[in-house]
Amino acid sequence: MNNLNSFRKDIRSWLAENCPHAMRTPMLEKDICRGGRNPVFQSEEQQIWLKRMSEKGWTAPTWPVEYGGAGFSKDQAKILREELSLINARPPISGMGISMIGPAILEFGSEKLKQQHLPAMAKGEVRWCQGYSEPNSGSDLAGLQTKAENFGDHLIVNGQKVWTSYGDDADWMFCLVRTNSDVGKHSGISLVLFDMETPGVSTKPIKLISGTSVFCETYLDNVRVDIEQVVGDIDAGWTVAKYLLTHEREMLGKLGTAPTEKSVKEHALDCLGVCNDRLTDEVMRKELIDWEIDYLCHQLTMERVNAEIASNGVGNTSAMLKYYGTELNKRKHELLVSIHGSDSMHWENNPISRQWLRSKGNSIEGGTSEIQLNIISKRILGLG
Amino acid sequence: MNNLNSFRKDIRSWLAENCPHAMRTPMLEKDICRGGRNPVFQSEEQQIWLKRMSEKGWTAPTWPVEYGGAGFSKDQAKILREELSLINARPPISGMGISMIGPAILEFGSEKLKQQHLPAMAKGEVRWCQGYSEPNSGSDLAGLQTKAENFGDHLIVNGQKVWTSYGDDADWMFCLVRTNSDVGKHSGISLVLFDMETPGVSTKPIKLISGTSVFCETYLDNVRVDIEQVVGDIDAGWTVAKYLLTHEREMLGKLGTAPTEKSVKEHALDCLGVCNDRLTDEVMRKELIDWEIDYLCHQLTMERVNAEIASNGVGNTSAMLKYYGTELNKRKHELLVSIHGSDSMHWENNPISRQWLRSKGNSIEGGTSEIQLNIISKRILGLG
Amino acid sequence: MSLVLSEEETMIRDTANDFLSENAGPDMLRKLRDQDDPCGYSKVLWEKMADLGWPSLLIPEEFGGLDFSHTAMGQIMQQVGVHLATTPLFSTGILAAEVLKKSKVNKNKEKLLPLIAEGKVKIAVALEEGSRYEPAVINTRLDSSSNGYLLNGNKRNVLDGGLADYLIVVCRHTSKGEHIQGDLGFLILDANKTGIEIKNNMLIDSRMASIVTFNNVEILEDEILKFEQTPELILENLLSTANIYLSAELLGVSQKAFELTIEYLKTRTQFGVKIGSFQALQHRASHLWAEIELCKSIVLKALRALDQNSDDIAKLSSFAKAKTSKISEVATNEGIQMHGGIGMTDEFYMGFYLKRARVAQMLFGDWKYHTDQAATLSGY
Amino acid sequence: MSLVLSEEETMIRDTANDFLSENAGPDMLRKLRDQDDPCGYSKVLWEKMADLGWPSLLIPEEFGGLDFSHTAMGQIMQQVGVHLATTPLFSTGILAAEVLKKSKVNKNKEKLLPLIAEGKVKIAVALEEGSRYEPAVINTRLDSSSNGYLLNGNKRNVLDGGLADYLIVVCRHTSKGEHIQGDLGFLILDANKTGIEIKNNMLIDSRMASIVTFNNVEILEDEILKFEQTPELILENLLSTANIYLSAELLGVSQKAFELTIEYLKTRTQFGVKIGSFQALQHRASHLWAEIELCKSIVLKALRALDQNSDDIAKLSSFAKAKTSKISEVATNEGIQMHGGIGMTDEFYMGFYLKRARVAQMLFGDWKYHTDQAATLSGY
Repeated sequence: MNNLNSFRKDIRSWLAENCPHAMRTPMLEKDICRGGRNPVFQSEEQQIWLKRMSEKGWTAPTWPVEYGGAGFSKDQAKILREELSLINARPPISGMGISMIGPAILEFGSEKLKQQHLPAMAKGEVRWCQGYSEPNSGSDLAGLQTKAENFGDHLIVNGQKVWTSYGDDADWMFCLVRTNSDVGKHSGISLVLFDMETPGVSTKPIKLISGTSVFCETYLDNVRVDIEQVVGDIDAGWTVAKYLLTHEREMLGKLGTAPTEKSVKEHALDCLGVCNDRLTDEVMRKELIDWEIDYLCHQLTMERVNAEIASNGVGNTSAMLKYYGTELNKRKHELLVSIHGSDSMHWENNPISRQWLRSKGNSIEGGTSEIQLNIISKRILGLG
Repeated sequence: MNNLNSFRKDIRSWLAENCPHAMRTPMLEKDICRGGRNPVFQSEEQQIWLKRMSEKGWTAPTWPVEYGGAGFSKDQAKILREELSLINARPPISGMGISMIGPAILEFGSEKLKQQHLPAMAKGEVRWCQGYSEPNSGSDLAGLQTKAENFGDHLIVNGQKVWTSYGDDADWMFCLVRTNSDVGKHSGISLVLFDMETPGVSTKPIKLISGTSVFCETYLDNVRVDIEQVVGDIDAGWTVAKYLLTHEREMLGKLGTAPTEKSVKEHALDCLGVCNDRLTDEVMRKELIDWEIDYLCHQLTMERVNAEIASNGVGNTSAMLKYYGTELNKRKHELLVSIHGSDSMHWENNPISRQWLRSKGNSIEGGTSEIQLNIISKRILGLG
Repeated sequence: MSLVLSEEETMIRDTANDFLSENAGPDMLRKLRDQDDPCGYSKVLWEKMADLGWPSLLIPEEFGGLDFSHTAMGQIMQQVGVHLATTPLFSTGILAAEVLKKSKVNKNKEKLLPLIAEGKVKIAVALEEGSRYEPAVINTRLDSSSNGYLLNGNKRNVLDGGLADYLIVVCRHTSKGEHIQGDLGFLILDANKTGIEIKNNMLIDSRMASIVTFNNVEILEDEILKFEQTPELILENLLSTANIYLSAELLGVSQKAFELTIEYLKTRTQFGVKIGSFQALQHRASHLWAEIELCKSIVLKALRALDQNSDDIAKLSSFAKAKTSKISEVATNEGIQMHGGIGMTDEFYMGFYLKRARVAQMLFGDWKYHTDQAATLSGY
Repeated sequence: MSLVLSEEETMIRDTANDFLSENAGPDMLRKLRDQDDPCGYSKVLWEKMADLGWPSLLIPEEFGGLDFSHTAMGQIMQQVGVHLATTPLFSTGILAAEVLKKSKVNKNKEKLLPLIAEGKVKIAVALEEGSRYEPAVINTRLDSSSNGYLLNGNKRNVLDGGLADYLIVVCRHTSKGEHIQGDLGFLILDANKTGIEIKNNMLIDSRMASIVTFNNVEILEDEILKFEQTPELILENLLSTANIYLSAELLGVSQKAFELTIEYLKTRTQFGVKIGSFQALQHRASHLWAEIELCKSIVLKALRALDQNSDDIAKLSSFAKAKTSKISEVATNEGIQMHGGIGMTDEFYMGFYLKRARVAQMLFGDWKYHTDQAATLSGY
């Protein structure tokens, strides 16, 4: 315990010295640092912050030092998180590398893959994207048809992926492909990694109802993938995929739960009439408090579940947290739109309506709400 | 049109003279006249009212005169209904005879059955009950197992029915039985009629959560049924059953929509605080108006659907009206309980809580809400 | 009146459906939005509508109109919702027509009503002043001046304000002359008058609404509308009318969003079966279908009430708007969710219905506002 | 404190579950209800509970108690809900104990706390005066008289009033003497005192609540409870405490209703398959499961807040009561619906859970009341 206290002290003082003040201010979507081969830094501080943190291995604190991490224990990593949060430090690097495929490579990948990919990831030098969904396999992910023919030392991949986040800006893709069509649909899938500059890879942005195009369609036309870029065993990619999906669910369950610049309540008090310390729009007030109650209950449930996992190692709740969290986030944005009234109906320069439109996808991406409810029914309730 | 006007005038003056004043007052459950072999009249007026109405054939106005009806056209029957409603006249007789099996016999029964049963029904001299559900076939009604062996001139029936309303007070039962087990489950069912005093018929009341016992289990042990008491063709009872189910759904959809002694609003204004003409309990106010809106919309939908059926002869909405109407009625009783607060938690002499408990069955009896939603999905939306 | 459409009303509905199927729809709306200089409405469509006589439906015969019922016009608004037609029909052919119809005969009325009927003029109604809907808050002032009156104030959320030739402005007059009853006033103004500034905003559903500023606008006697009834009553009726028509539009939006969704449930395959075979989706669809049936009834009832000038127009209007607003949220949200990823794309149609549903709801008060109104008007 | 039960708390929960599985449950409750002279609680069970030391859990050691945490007692209340145990534990071991604990030492406190700990006395709290929950409305009056005080007034909905040996009465005193701070007063009275009339009502869940009338009851100095804090604060804390424990009970009710329903879904066959294979039911069950998980979290948080005497007890209490009340409605209503006909029978268990859920909700304010409270306490 004493060790951890001095550990915390060290971290605190290092952060005090090394975290630029500009990196301690609230962050908008555009301020997210995504790194990559051709990184775009919004400011010099952003670049410095990434450099300093990755040199310490603190961008991936629990990873072994030899793979670019800091080799922290869970308790140590928690202290780092707490201290970062204490000074409102921005994440030095975000994206699907450190948060998704990195941990999967660490768990399932060969030594060669670890050495090749992890340190660069931790430094934010490579930007990753995910090749999962296909036009005809969304909820039925395991029904994917992108085909990889095995030529011994390499695979040739053909097919189409969809909903590739930032596919047009990514350097590498981790991609589910079918390496065997003669077995059950879950048994012939492999997870492969390839450079987006490989010949035959092309992307096309998808315009969303919110007007943005963060997703792409990705076409794979005779893409050559070295056999060593298969994560885990060939044909055994579904295990890795499930690991990643659970991970993704956990992240999405937290959507909209991070403290934002302005709370729903502040929006409401600013926009709606107040009389005797009470909102005058009584119907709205009822809707708002219903949401607040569910929001707090969901926050506490995340806290409880994390505490239970930490103490008992049991955790079967990512589907529930994803389902409930994303539905709550949609409700939140409906409320914000309604609070802002006709102002929220403007199209231009209007984050309120854009975020509202974007939130509709929360209960679709990373497994629909319906899929989460199926998972709860079958795995937890034992129905079906 | 002029004919109808004078028709209306005649009815009005007859009613003015012949409907006892005590029969124009609001009615509680206990005041319902159910007739039967051993009728229990709450008052002399009740008996007189039944006698006068049935002598005119007005207890079953659209039935032919030879079967105890008045031979009215639809328009004429509507006028009678309107005039009765105008003076708040109570129904002279209620029950499953006139409302359920009567119309089915008229549609599907033999001449002999019509003569035997309809006039007595119209006079309220026989009280009927329904033998549909069985312990193992509720929602899956066509899965019924009560067996009727065919001996040419008679059937021998064995099995058990459940949820027989007023089974212990009824004189006759209309009952679905399996006459053929070798065909698809819908194809081997017959609808038979028998006297509840037939040897082998016994009933046992079921105590409900509301404390009442209006339903029975009915045991059928080698019950002999004359072959002439089969309604429609043998093995073709499912057609009759569906006809009756549609009919029942329509009735149940109207549950809680009839004007009652005291409206939800009156209950609310009497029990809750009011300030500046506005309920002070704002959350309750929101719940109440949500219900009022849906209630009016449902009322108008019944009106619209009836008008459409009258004008175009199309009607496919009984499942929807049953579903929505019963769910609304449950909401209404939840509201009433909440309005009356702790008073509604008393068990003795408390119609509020008893009716609330009883209402829970509305979305189960006559086909569950889930079955109605299945029907809508398949028959109307074409899903499945 | 019966809650069944008459033959004439049915014919109007079917004609509108046929016509708009060919001449409107989300694809055309997308094109309209993406053109170099988006103007928030389809000129071609508006001209064709005028040829069909739609802007003349509510105009009395003496002014060149067809003098049809609100129920008939309501059928068209419902189809406008189904096909996302984007024209000034609502602002001009319904709202402006209603106000002018009820005004006493004057020069402007005599000039404008026939022009509306021919589709040759576009008129916007300038009412709201805040971002939350509060129709009672009118601070736009009409003051007496040496040679007439001066108008000052700001209006927001003026639908079609940017394309309008004329504006109907609701204001408060500070000196009650013989010409204006009560406290409220209605003006009819040429949109190009000196002192009127109109700032356009594109809405999320690709229509236009404006912020209109009046800066010492000189108002002439002729421009003040006078009525047999009090202006308060005229305003109340205008709001009820607006909300009933918006309810019809929202019903149309819900119906089409639902229809698209059911089609998709019958087409899309996952796990080797059509997704419409999943019972959880079936039950949600069936429930939604029931809700839309309920919307149909309240909308028709409210339209009939308008035609009969019945006492409970305001109440029915709030009931209808609250119900159709809520259900249009459910129908479009479920539409996106059941379509999955494709529902989130601009290429598909559902987003357009989602957006129109929210704009139509927000105009003249959303379901939260009207739920409260409904409660008040019901005596709760 | 972490939102995970400690080993000790887990043990208490499991012990309570084991014990009540054998000694309570709907079958025993039905028997209790149907006996010739129903008294609204199980004497045998109450004695056994006392042997286990449950009524002593919240009593300080100096008065013979175990001085356990609220979180620990909350585990027991949750199991009380699971097994529908019917005893005066809530009124006596929780509410009365809390009030007496906080009172300054006097004869009654010294006598009664040890008796509570031993389970040898039953005490009811007389607070509410109307059928709607309005804790601020206290009209029961304590007036000064020649040789002390006189109490007059009516209390309703006094849980366990009919079986209580003592009553804690919340009143307003008309003359502020040195003994009573502020406007409110708390009295501890022998239930058999002259002038106290107690009328019993059986509740729908087969417990008893009473109407208690005070008619010129002579009150002695000793019977007036005095506190370090203001009586207003004592009352607020009492209400929060009551609602947090009721939330725990409601959580237990929901959990058991849900468990019974899931069991039934796995057992009942219709259309040749288990009804638990129908996706529409699966999704409703999964959603409900998620809601119950949320209830667990807020209940535990609120209990921990009580133990820490944290600032937001009142807010968390209203959040917890609003949420658990609502979900217990859903859980028991779905329980009936998914069981179909059998759910409607007195022979089966679900009705008992339905009834207990409503009574526990109605005590100290239903979800409508607490939703409003939650909004107020959250600054809305």
